[in-house]
Amino acid sequence: MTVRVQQEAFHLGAELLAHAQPTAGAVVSFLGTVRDYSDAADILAMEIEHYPGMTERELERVAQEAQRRYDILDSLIIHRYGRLAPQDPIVLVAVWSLHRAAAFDACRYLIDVLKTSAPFWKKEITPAGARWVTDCPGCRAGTQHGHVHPDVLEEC
Amino acid sequence: MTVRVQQEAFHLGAELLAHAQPTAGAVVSFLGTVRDYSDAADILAMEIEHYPGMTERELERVAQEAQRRYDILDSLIIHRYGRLAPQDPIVLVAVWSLHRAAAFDACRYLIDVLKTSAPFWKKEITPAGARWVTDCPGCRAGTQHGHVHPDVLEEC
Amino acid sequence: MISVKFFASVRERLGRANVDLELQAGSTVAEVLAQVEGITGVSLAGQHLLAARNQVHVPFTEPVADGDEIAFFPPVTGG
Amino acid sequence: MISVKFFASVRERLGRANVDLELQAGSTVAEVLAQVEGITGVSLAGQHLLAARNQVHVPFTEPVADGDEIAFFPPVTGG
Repeated sequence: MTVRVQQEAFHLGAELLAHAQPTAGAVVSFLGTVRDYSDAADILAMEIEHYPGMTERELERVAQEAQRRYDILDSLIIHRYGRLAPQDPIVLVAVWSLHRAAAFDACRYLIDVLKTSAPFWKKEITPAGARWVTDCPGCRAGTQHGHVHPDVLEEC
Repeated sequence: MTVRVQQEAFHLGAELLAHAQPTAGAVVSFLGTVRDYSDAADILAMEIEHYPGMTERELERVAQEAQRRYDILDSLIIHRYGRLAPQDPIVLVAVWSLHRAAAFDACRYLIDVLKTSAPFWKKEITPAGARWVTDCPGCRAGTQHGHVHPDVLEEC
Repeated sequence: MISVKFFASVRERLGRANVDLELQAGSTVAEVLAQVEGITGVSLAGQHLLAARNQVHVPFTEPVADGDEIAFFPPVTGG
Repeated sequence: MISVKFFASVRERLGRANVDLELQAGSTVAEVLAQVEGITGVSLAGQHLLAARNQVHVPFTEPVADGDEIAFFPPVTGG
């Protein structure tokens, strides 16, 4: 189980090699990248702020929870912060298991939960200026793992 | 949409880079590798036989079906044949999409359907001799996408 | 004339990878298999067999036409 | 003394990343937020806010103890 929060770019292939599990028959990975546009505005850059300390704790918590829920051998989470360009990798989640079902389920669980609980905030830099991404996945109906926010002051 | 059936090894990272989709925000990949053991016997090598011609057709058919069913930008399937060693990559399925749900769903669909319809056969080489892998996923209850075999002469 | 191909354990059991057959009028895939068993002297009864006609999965009730490529093989185990 | 941290749009709105406060006896997270609004003169009413106590998500009814690190931030948007 490895969790990394870093400014530097990472390379999916190199990371999967470095964390290879000899006994695993399946690896499922999710790579999230910066998109070129959002709501019809070009994205020039993406700035990601995080809460140092809490971010690592939260990612470790969800990684442990995935290990408890699913029959997996290992997991890897890398999430970047700082200023990123379109097409840059933002987040990598990879899961190793003997059989594919557990790896698919755990990988999806990790990215879903991470997105609603790990303290990262994205700001899009567009030609019209900078704006915080305000999308709250947990507030939308149909989120697979429910709304993990423990409380809100006002309705979103 | 790319389908490749080959004897040579491939490198996950290089393949994902080579097929990168600038507008995609999500990439989900599945990598299947040769395991070290099976039913308590060590695996020294794995020999994969295929049906040249039909294999490519069948993989292209499932790739097109995934494109039709899910909101994805592109997909990549690479499957090897010939003699492989433990930990060697066997199969790579990767799917690019704007949002992660479609990529997860399509990737899982592709590997599930491929396993029950693409004409590949595995033979395990163990210290006790060679034996065909006889597992028929479609004959087991609970296969996600049902039993695609059109007919059988005898019950499995 | 039709071309019949065998793969994996079916190929090994029959001791050959293919055979060319004269097509009997009105034949189905099941009848092609019976011809193969007659020629090779090997019974495939009790085997879980799949069939393809011109590289597409088909049921054993599928009619066969002259020039077809028919294949018999066990359940696939790729991926 | 407690340390209060702000992130993202909350940090920008308040014009600061943190503030140290004297803890009032029996305070909850909600009361810490009210103290912050009093000190900064900025109302956060109508904002969708989340809170953490010692780097763990908590509800606004969570009691606060001396020496705690409390944080306020908008819904997270990582991944």
